[in-house]
Amino acid sequence: MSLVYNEEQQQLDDSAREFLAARSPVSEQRRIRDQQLPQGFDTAVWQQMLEFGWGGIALPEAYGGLEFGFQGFAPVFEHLGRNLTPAPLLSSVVLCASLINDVATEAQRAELLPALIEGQQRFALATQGKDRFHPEHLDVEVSEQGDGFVLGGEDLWVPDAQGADALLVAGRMSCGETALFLVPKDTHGLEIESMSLLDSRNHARVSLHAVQLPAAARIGTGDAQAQLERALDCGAVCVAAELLGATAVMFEMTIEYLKTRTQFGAAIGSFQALQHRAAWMMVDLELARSAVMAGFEALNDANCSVENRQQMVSLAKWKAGEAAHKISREAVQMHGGIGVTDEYDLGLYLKRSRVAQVLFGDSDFHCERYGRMAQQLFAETH
Amino acid sequence: MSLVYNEEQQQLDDSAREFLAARSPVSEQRRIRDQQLPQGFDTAVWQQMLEFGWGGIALPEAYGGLEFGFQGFAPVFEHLGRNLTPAPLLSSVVLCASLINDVATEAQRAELLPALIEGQQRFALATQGKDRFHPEHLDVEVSEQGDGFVLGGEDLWVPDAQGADALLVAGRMSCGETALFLVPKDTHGLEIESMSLLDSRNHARVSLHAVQLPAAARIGTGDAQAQLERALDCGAVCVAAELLGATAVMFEMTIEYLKTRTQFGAAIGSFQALQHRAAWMMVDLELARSAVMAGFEALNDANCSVENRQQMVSLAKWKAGEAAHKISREAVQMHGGIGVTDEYDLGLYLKRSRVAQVLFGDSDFHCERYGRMAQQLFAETH
Amino acid sequence: MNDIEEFRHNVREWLEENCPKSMRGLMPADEMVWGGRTIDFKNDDQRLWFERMRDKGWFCPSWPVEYGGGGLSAEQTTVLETEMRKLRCRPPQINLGIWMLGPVLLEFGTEDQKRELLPPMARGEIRWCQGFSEPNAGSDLASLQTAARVDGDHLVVNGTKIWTSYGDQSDWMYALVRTGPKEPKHAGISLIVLDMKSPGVTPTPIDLISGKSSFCQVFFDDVRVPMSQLIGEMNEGWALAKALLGHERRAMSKFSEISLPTHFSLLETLFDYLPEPQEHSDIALFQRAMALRMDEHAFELTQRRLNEAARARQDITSMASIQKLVHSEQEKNKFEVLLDVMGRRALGWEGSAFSDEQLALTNTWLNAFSQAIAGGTSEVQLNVISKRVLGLPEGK
Amino acid sequence: MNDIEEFRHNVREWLEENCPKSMRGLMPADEMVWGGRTIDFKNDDQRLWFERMRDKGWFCPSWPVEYGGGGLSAEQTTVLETEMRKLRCRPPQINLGIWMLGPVLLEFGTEDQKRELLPPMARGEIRWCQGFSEPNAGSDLASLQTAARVDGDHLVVNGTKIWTSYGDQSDWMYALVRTGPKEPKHAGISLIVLDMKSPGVTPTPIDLISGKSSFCQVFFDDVRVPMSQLIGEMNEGWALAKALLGHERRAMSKFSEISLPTHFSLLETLFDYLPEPQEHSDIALFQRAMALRMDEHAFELTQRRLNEAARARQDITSMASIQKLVHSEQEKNKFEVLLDVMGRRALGWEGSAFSDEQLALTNTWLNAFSQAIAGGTSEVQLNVISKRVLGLPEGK
Repeated sequence: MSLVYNEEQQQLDDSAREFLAARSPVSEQRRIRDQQLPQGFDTAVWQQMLEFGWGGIALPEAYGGLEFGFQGFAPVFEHLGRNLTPAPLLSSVVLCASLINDVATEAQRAELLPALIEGQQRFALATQGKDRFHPEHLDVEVSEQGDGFVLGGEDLWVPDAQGADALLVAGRMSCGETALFLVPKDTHGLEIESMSLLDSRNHARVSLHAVQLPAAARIGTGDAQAQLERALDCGAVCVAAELLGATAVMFEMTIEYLKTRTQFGAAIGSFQALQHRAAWMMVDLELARSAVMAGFEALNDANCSVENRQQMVSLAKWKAGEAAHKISREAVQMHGGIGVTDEYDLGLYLKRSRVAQVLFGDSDFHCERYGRMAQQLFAETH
Repeated sequence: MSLVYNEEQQQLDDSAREFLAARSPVSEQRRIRDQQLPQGFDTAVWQQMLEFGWGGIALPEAYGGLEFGFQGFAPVFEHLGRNLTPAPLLSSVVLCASLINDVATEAQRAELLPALIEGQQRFALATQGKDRFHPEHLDVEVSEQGDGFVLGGEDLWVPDAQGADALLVAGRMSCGETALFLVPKDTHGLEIESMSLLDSRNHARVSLHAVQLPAAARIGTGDAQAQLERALDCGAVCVAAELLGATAVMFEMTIEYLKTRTQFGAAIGSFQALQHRAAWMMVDLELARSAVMAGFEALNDANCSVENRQQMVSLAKWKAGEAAHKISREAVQMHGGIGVTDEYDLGLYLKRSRVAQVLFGDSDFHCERYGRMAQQLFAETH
Repeated sequence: MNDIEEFRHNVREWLEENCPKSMRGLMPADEMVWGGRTIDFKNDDQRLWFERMRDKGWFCPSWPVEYGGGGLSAEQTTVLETEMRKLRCRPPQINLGIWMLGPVLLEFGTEDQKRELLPPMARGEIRWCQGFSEPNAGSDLASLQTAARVDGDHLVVNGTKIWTSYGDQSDWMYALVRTGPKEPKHAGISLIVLDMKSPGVTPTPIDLISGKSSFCQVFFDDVRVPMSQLIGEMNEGWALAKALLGHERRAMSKFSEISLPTHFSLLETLFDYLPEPQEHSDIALFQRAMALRMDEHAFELTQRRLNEAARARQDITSMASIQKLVHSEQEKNKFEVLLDVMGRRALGWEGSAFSDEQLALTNTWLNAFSQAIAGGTSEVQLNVISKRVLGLPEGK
Repeated sequence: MNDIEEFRHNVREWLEENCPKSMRGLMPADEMVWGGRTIDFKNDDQRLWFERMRDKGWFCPSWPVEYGGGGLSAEQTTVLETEMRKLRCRPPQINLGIWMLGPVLLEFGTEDQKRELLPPMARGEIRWCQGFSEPNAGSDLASLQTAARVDGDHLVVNGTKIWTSYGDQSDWMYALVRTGPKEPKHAGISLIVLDMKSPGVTPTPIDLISGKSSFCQVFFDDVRVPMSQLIGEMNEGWALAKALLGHERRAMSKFSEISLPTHFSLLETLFDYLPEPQEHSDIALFQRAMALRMDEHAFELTQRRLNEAARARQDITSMASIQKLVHSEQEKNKFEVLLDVMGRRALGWEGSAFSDEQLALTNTWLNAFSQAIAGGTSEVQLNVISKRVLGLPEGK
């Protein structure tokens, strides 16, 4: 494994670049926003992604996957970020399908994975309702009732829940273990309410009012907390890659603007104060790229310890978030008035970046977790 | 009270500027350093300060003071900072004399204060040995023995201890109260060892090995913790003013250098990237000046609550420290090679500033304390 | 009691009698009364206060009576303003014409222009907007390109203006247009006034990243403006523009004095969301927010110090750029850290999943970006500080 | 086995036999061997390794044999370097002459110069220093003023050079001097070499804010240099200087590869002083330090990524400026936060009140300031990035 693309990644990079630029440029996202499509993405574009096989990038060939390894998502999510393309790839594939692959019984895998990979089914993952991200907090309580289960939980924040065929719900069993349940969309007691966030995507508040489920609704057996945290780490790194792509575009737009916009008879990019700030933006972007690549590397490496994985994932999400934060701020400022108009694309990148910075843990969360892991790893070797 | 100088402050400002520039410019500090004078200051200059009455600025006329109020120290310490002049004004007057005035019995005040104001006696304050500043931590334990006391404590850090006539020691009584003791320099069991710090001033490690003192050695009665903390706040604000003065010089040296140093055929001050950074330096300096003035105002105001005083003192020390940190770093960088040579004065300012940033609590300490006080004051009013 | 003290006494008495209680104190944005052809009064108190002040001529107390002003001396005007401030009287109307264009007309207008334009302005019958900025002339205002060519006794205007506040609700505009050659660029600019109802004028509201705004882009398509509406000499409008912008700064500070800011206290939000931080990440965030609050506090003290210095007759003019710079950059910092403090609650755009206050705070964050751009970008302030205040040399 | 593989085999065997075990692995600064008229060997292994490599001609393996080199092909040289790296062999000597001046002499020197200067250089008999920077020519090297006027068959040099490493311990200097008119300034510069024992040469060590240093200022007072010691053409030394500085960058990276850095691990110091932060201030400090560590870690990964990209034959030349910039700025940040972490223990200058490690760390903090200045200031790197990498236009 390496920090530069292998052949498969390079192919995915080429096809994602070409396809998304043609079929899903930013103007399309603006249309989706203005039309207020409830599912928040273009189903035809999503269908095409599935036909490319993106649903199976990291899943076994036995279920129809490509088995490229997790790092295959790096170029895909970077280009989703570059084009701001909304798609349930993260929710249904990276989170739900991976989790099912890690946790489910063989029979469940055989039943569910092909449908997720090919897109006949689309799932969304529900775990948390708190204002702050903590992978170990679950806001769904599970009690056993006869053969089945009763699930209760309020105000969960679930991306792409609207229109999903089922929710994959992580709940806390009375014994303290984490268990996963598949809750079909029409289940009695399941309430899904759209939320309007800065990024105009499909976010929903989900509540489970004493939802009764049969025994078969449980995915796998035993405590699934470790697998859940791993899935959330996968989500964090994919969002980091998305942030990297979005930030790269903000950076490129700004450099281009600095070269073309004139003031006081000169291109504003000839003003040294802006030049130096632009150079620092490039530094942040390059460092973020390295951190994101290393995050994928860690998730792809079967021998990577949990501590090491969490450290590298936190570094990726933290650095991508910091770069997005600094570069978006500079980009808007350097654009001047045009940068704060809705008509210009920069605002769309700014708003999505802000949401993405918070998803799967913000910079403060990841800085703390990186430090905790660094301290543990240090103690082991000293 | 106000944030601009009143008439007395203006007079002190004028005389301090003139006197120190003439008798104690930076070249003198370099001489003191290179000659390694153990007391770390010029006794003739100190004598002159006493003749100006600086020893009595904040003390009652009854003991020979000027009774100008505490804010009189603002211009004096700013100019001490501008010239990097070392003097025991802080240790002997601001800390020890003020504390004696606040805590001592009438007889003790009458005996000690005139000598401190006129300089026949010079004291130094010993309270702490920890690596980090905490006003509530005392590292001297006191036990009562017959009529007298036994004091023990190791590795206290005491400015200006070398050559002081006596140490004013704050210790913890067995009942938990804080008490002050005057320990003459020749006392058995008192050990004073010079320390060589970045600023080449008089710093010493003081240890008290079962020092036996008569009852009369105790200054005042009752718990002196509140007065001690107030005295340390006075020290913090005076050091903040010193930092302000030192930082102002670093800033002025840099602006001057930017105007005169040419490179690539132009004054380097014409490069916009440096211009903008210079403008930000000025912002920090102006904000620091306001914060320092407000710190003096709070200490001078008899009606100021303890919470409010601590908040304002912390703001002063924090902001002066932050400005010193940022501006010293920029000053050295903008000077290029000459800035890192010992021959140039900038390094002396950098090193003293670093020490002053730590004295009486560093930025992290004061940021936390400011927040604690802000929260208390907020709770009282909401 | 001398004359001025008697005047003060009379003014106070009059204000106490005539300024309705509800017209005192800070004014929320939606309670501002804008003068104009059609005035929207929300209640009788607004109308009463407007009409009483208008009838005294006190919308513009220092203007000569013959132009509809109050005819007060400078000293009397100060007394009136002071007494209004003491009673916290709201301005009876907001009118850019009176604050900005009026003083320039008084100084540079012809007698005919003054007689025609000032009295209705002074009665609050015309709502004015400003046409200065252009899409390609931001910080470098003088590079404006909207052209006015002479056609008989008219000027024919083509081009576009941007960032015109309430361009779609105003009656008249004062505008800078290019009537002369591009180089030297300051020399070819003229100041005109025009009726927004003139054929060919199209104001279009601008949506910002924060949503709807009061800003408009105004397009001019062969708009015919009588030559009599040229203010000052042809091609010499730049000097008038500078005078006008001098008034803008004063008007802005008046504006901020009276209007209730969409204010979010850093400390209040912080203590609300993180009253007792436990996690190390939250503690670090709390301290980071506190450091920003300390800087904000130091800036508030700086404003107090400068006011005291001004009262002590010290020269503080050099500090204006610092104040604009620090304020707008600190606002950006404040909202960014508050977003961090609020966590997911700061991500809302609209709807009931968020409180009104949460939505407003997030919206104000987006608006804070504009603050460091509008009215002179932070970069322009930094240029001014480094060159005019610090005396650093011009680049070659 | 083809020829090059056989060569590799032989080299490895020779190295394993001849490179003493103690001459492998990273090298503390005080164990470096500097070639020169008087060589200071600390032990027999140093001497053995020096003499064995010298006798193979492998101080400069790719130079022709007639000038004292090893006469290896480019491919063989790479093999030798690779095998030395694999065995972690230390360089047998450090010599600026071989790394920097030598290649330029080979390309631009006359046959006489090569025969005279290269063989003793290749035997490590001369210690060379560099005379480029001047007190008034920092980042703008070409504005140098040290003058050399022609006097018969000599050049007479007057002026001063600064930041000359080990100027007081070197045998010869290569230097840039002004032999032509000041404007156009690049056109009047020549490259010369001179014996530091020449009358009129006075090297003076420079004290830095961190204390004693290896830097010298070197004064020239009517120093007579034979015309035969002019390298290249008169007044055309700037092209040679640029070639030489190209080698400097390569030499610097070699240097950092082999030398044991005065390294302080951020994490190690942090965990040492704040193993379990309790106070909120300490927790905030801990997190602040951690954020710097994360940035440092991201930079380490960037270096790894660039190495991998280079191996994959991607062009990474544009990243050199970024590496210098980020490294030196991060070093400053690191030491500043470590001072905060150490509290009062970071304030020591000398003496027993502080541990050696504490004193060294504080000293390294002071030295870190120099890093962002020496070898191209951070500002120069930012200029290079913005213009050459990002393609932003030159200012007017």
